[in-house]
Amino acid sequence: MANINTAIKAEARDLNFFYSNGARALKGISMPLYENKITALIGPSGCGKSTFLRCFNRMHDLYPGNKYEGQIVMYPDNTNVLDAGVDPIEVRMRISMVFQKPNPFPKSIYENVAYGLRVRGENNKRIMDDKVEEALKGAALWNEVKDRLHDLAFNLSGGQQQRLCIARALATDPEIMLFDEPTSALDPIATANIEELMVELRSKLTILVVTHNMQQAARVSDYTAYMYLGELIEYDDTDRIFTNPGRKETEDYITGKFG
Amino acid sequence: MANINTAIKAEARDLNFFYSNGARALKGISMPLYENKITALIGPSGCGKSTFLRCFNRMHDLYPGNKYEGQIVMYPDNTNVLDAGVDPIEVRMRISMVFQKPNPFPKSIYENVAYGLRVRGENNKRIMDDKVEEALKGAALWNEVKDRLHDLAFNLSGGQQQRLCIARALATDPEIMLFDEPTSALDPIATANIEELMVELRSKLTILVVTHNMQQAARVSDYTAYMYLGELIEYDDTDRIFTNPGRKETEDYITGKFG
Amino acid sequence: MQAPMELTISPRLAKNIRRNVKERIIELILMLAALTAVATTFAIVGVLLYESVSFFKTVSVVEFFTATEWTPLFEDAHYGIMPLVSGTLTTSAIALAVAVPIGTITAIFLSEFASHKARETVKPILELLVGVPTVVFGYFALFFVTPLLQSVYPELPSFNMLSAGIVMGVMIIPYIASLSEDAMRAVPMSMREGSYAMGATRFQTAIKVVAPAATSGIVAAYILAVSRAVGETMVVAVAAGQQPTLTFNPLEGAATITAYIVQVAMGDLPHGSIGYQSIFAAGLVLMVMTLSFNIIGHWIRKKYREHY
Amino acid sequence: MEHKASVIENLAEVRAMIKRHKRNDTLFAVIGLCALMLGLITLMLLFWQLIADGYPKFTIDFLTEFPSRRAGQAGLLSAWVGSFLVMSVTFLTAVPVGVAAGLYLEEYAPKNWFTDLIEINVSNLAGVPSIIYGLLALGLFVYILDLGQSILTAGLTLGLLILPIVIVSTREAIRAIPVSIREAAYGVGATKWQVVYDHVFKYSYGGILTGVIIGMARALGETAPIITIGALTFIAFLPPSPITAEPPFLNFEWLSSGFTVMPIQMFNWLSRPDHAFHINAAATGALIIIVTLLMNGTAIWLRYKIRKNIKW
Amino acid sequence: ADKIIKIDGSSTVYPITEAVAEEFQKAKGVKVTVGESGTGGGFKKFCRGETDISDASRPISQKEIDACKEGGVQFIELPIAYDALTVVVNAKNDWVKQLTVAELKKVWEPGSKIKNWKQLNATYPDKAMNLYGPGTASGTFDYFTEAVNGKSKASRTDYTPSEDDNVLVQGVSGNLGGMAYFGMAYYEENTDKLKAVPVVAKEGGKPVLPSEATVMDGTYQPLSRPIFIYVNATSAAFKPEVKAFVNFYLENAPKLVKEVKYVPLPKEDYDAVKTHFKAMKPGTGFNGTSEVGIKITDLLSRIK
Ligand SMILES: Nc1ncnc2c1ncn2[C@@H]1O[C@H](COP(=O)(O)OP(=O)(O)OP(=O)(O)O)[C@@H](O)[C@H]1O
Ligand SMILES: Nc1ncnc2c1ncn2[C@@H]1O[C@H](COP(=O)(O)OP(=O)(O)OP(=O)(O)O)[C@@H](O)[C@H]1O
Ligand SMILES: [Mg+2]
Ligand SMILES: [Mg+2]
Ligand SMILES: O=P([O-])([O-])[O-]
Repeated sequence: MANINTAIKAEARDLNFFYSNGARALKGISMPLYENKITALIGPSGCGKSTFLRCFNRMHDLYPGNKYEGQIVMYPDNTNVLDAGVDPIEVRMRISMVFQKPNPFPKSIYENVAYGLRVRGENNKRIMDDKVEEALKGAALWNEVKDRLHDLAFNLSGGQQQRLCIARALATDPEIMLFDEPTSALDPIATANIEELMVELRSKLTILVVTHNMQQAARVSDYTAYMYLGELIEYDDTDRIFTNPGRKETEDYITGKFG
Repeated sequence: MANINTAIKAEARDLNFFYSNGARALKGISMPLYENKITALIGPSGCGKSTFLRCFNRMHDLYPGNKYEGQIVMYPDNTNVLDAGVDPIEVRMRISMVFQKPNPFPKSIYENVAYGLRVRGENNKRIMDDKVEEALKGAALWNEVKDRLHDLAFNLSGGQQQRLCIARALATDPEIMLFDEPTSALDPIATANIEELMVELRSKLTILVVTHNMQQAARVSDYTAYMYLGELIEYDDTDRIFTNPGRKETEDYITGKFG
Repeated sequence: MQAPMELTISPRLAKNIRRNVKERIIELILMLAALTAVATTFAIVGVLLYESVSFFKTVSVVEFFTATEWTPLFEDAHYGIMPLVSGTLTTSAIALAVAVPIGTITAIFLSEFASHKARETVKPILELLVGVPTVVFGYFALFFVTPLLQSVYPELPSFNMLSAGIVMGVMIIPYIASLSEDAMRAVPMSMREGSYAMGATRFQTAIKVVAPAATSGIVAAYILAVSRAVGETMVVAVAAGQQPTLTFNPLEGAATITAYIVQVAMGDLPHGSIGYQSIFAAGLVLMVMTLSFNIIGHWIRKKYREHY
Repeated sequence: MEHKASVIENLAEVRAMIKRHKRNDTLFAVIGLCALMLGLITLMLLFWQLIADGYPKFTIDFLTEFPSRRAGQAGLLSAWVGSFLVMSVTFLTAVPVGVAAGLYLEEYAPKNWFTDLIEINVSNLAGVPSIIYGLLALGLFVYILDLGQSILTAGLTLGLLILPIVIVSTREAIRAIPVSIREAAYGVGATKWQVVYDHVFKYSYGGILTGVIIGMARALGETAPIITIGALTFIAFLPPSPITAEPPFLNFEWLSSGFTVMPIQMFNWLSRPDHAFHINAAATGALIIIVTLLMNGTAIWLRYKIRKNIKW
Repeated sequence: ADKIIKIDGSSTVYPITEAVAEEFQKAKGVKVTVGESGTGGGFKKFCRGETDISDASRPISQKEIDACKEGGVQFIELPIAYDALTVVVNAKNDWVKQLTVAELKKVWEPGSKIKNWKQLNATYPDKAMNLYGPGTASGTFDYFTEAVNGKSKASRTDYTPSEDDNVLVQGVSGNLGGMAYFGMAYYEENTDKLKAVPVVAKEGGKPVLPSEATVMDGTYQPLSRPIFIYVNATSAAFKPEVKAFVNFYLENAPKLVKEVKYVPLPKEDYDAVKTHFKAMKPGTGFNGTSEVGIKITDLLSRIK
């Protein structure tokens, strides 16, 4: 599945991260994200998967005292996302995120999807309608909700809510999408839907997904990174990782001997 | 490991349980607990393990509207624990429980262990001291805390707190002890300690333990029950369950194909 | 590749700057609002100190704290605050003697014994007691409670600290009950389950586990109640009598600091007179008293917050 | 078999002991009920007394008549209008400032000594006796700022008085909003203020409103600070109307007008020699309690509705 | 802006002024506010020019005259009724039949140590004496101390003072040994709980109960007193509504004063006061001191 010709969309370079309590949660991680590919992050609980993911859209900036070291460079413009001079809001407009538990706003379905556009100052109703429809279609939710766009989002099922959150993230045409265990709160059928969706989305953008479910990583991703205790132990084609891992630790984890 | 000669200490008979919202969380479960054995309950999240366990000491009585159907009979006195005429307090004095997250009282270590005795009206300092020491020794905590018995229990580490909770449960000489995922909040070393302890305790009493960690079930238990969606799918010797399960569902779960 | 990127990014940067300026301004406005609280405190302390300084130019601090008579408005003026302090402390002590046990028992009852539904209905009703204008309580004390007490103990004068204190106590029961109940409810269910699983009864669980676990919240409630009692005005002004007397005998009448202030304020005291200044000096003492209670309460809450 | 016998013997002992312990349960339940009833009964008694005394005045006329020297004709018109106008000023000052302060403290304030100072301040202000606010108003508003004994002075005073209540309830309402919602909003590129206004504020205003209503109910019954600013007056007219027929249609003269409010009018009537006035006072007291009850009831209902509608 | 007549001052006079204000508002539609800060408090505002009229239950004092001069306020002094300060005891008190002024002085003078009825008179029972009286900002207090103790504001301090006369009523009615003094109106409303004490002006004189008759005929001494309103002369001259109000006041005083249970002046005195007001003669007939037992016409004629 891997393809050496693919362009790199973003790249972590010797990334360290420290929580405000001084804990070093990431230890010198360097890793590429290939354009229009899905990269999966796996590893035991507490290894730093979420921490790493949240560096990409500077989520850690929301809590005082957190510290980044190193770079995350985005291409083609060579912007170091972590640079203090780069506005995190700008970063988040380019890199959007889907969370573990669906977290729609207590607003209507329409308003949830439109929110990212409103934040960007878009007010034209026509454009907005189009974009909302497009995003909901992209998130494979349009058919289910097109007749009740002004219903409260809370009235959707868990899987629908998660797709709504994906539509919300999609509406603003991000370059990269981050998923943090996007299916862990969902039932198997909803999970399958979301996985399928991610694979479809790949054609439009670059995806980084954290999962604790190895089967899921194997099913959806092109590349897989295995992390342990804040370190990147191994990064490779998903096929290689799951069939022929280079490191003993990875193998132990994947075969369930450990964790 | 199984032994047909062992006496039955307690037995669920066609047990149904309904939460106050009407949800039927247990569906006709019948299962024995052998005396001086460890029985493990496994199954995917939400299958009703905790619900079943908490029937044994009538914990559900604390919340209005819950309903039991069927029996849990204790031997040798043939008391049906669930009988409306049986005082839940009496049941809890015979069947004690250790919770998922250690929940010591905001009191001293000594007072935590002494609590059950005080509740029973015991006030003799000499007897109390002896019992507390004995229980702490039984929970393998004595050496670590004997010099600071009057320290606040909150100052102990998570694993120590959990052992304190075991000591607390132990101090009153229960006939059965229930453990609800007793190690899920603990690190691996503390987990190993607790597991060892359970095995030791087996000689004194009967144990029912819920765990989501199959390795743990395999390591500590004599019998294992696999539950799914409120039903008891399979009950057997632990060895048999893990090597040669009778049902396809059990096998899928144990080999990680599902869940 | 580089050049066109520049073009797209610079307008974005301009937008960033505009956005950031707007964000700053908003933050500043919000901060100013938060500073109003500080400003209010400073204004209170400032006004009280300003007038008190003039007061203490006439009256020595030593006299203020040691003299045993308080008659600033009479020709034979004495300026000893102690009679007002004794009245304040006595009425507050009576109020607490009523409110602390009853409030705490009510809280335990509501949190551990009453059904969810009963609690949700009763608590708001109880909280209504807080909304009753305190004047009403004042006249209730004078016209209802005092005669009631007099029928038991005929020697009791019409104005006495006992009846004012009792009514004030009833008035602050809801504070103690409601806040202590909140504190007890915040005790995690796992703690209760731990106790019940040991075979404890409700009463044992409530007294031995829940109440001790909620101690900090309960004590904080007491402290709030103390500062309410100390600062309560209309009840004591109406029912305790307004004669400054250095006594701790609840069967006598006496004036409190608050009663003195409102009594004087009811007439229009000329700005700048010693009488006018005296209410600010008395107010300063009151402020210092309640402030110290509040700080103790704050400290207790902080020290014991989230132990579980 | 021996084992069985010992278990059963032991059980009998345990049962006897449980019975003893349960007696304490019952005893405490009874004591607790009595304690609870004490508060409730006092409230009922008070309320019943006021109603029984004041019921002859439960008429429309009582609300549409001005105070009078004749108890039978005296009404509450100027008092309730005064209360309403004072409350309006209180609302318009305390709510924006309090909510803004709450938003700042919860969403913006860095954790340092300075915000600690503000925090301690707010919690202290909540415990400052109302009469001290009266002194503040007397010294600052009446004399230094020369606002006189006006609706503005009274409104500002009560506004400051309930400010801590508004701040605290704002913060509590805000805290109920999960981090995940904030992160979701930041995640699509919202600025801080957009997150705060579009989400934090909008989802918490029900809770804020609850606190505001409770604060206003308290301010409505406050007597001491109003007396302290010296507003014990016979007022048998209404302040100038805030709305006028000619442009600019708004008139702010009412702010500097003299006024009376319900608790003051009640106090005034109570101090009359003629007992007929005490009926008026009782009716006023009952009315204040009823209004307070309605306000608190609204607050409780709101809280209930919010809890029911929004489950995070 | 709306015309508002601002009145403040004596709580004794308050009921009369309030009654006039009410009728006047009904008749003329002019707004009137009436405060009750006590005579002294009222004069403070009056002399700062904040009020148009000040109610007073005693004549203006020298200090207040000076303050008014400083504030550039000229005033017209108008007696409008009589009040009888009433000394009251509990209705169940069966031992006090009368009190001489000397006895009252013994009780109320500064430093008085009388705390028990027996100390006052050996024939009285051994009963604690609880004292209640008006607050120090009130004219009633000033007048009583002047009339009884010989010096305005000179009083013992260990009694329960209240600006709210009802509180005083409650105090005496709840204490068998209670004693208080206040305006007659409050006594009249509470005759079931209180007993008025006949006062003997001079040793050997006759005890006199306060009543309309004894006030009018001048026998209730020294506790009957004229009560006043003081009108800001500038307001009276330049604010027609103030002038109209005062005229209305004097016109309706006989009826309204009686209605609120005070003693009206004789008709000829009202005529004299009206004439006096028409002449707009500022000044006081008292020279800044209180006088006991003066005739209205004499008083008015003193003002030059
Ligand atoms: N806010 C925080 N402050 C300090 N340490 C934190 C914080 N959040 C997480 N950590 C620590 O950082 C490490 C990495 O946490 P992280 O949440 O990234 O793990 P994860 O791999 O996502 O685990 P999981 O699968 O459980 O989500 C852990 O040791 C965790 O305890
Ligand atoms: N208080 C409750 N009211 C209603 N339903 C409940 C309640 N508690 C649990 N349930 C439901 O009952 C079922 C069984 O829950 P239970 O907690 O026993 O599962 P479990 O096997 O212990 O899962 P886990 O491994 O996650 O602890 C679940 O579907 C759950 O949603
Ligand atoms: Mg994670
Ligand atoms: Mg469970
Ligand atoms: O209010 P006074 O009449 O006593 O001054």
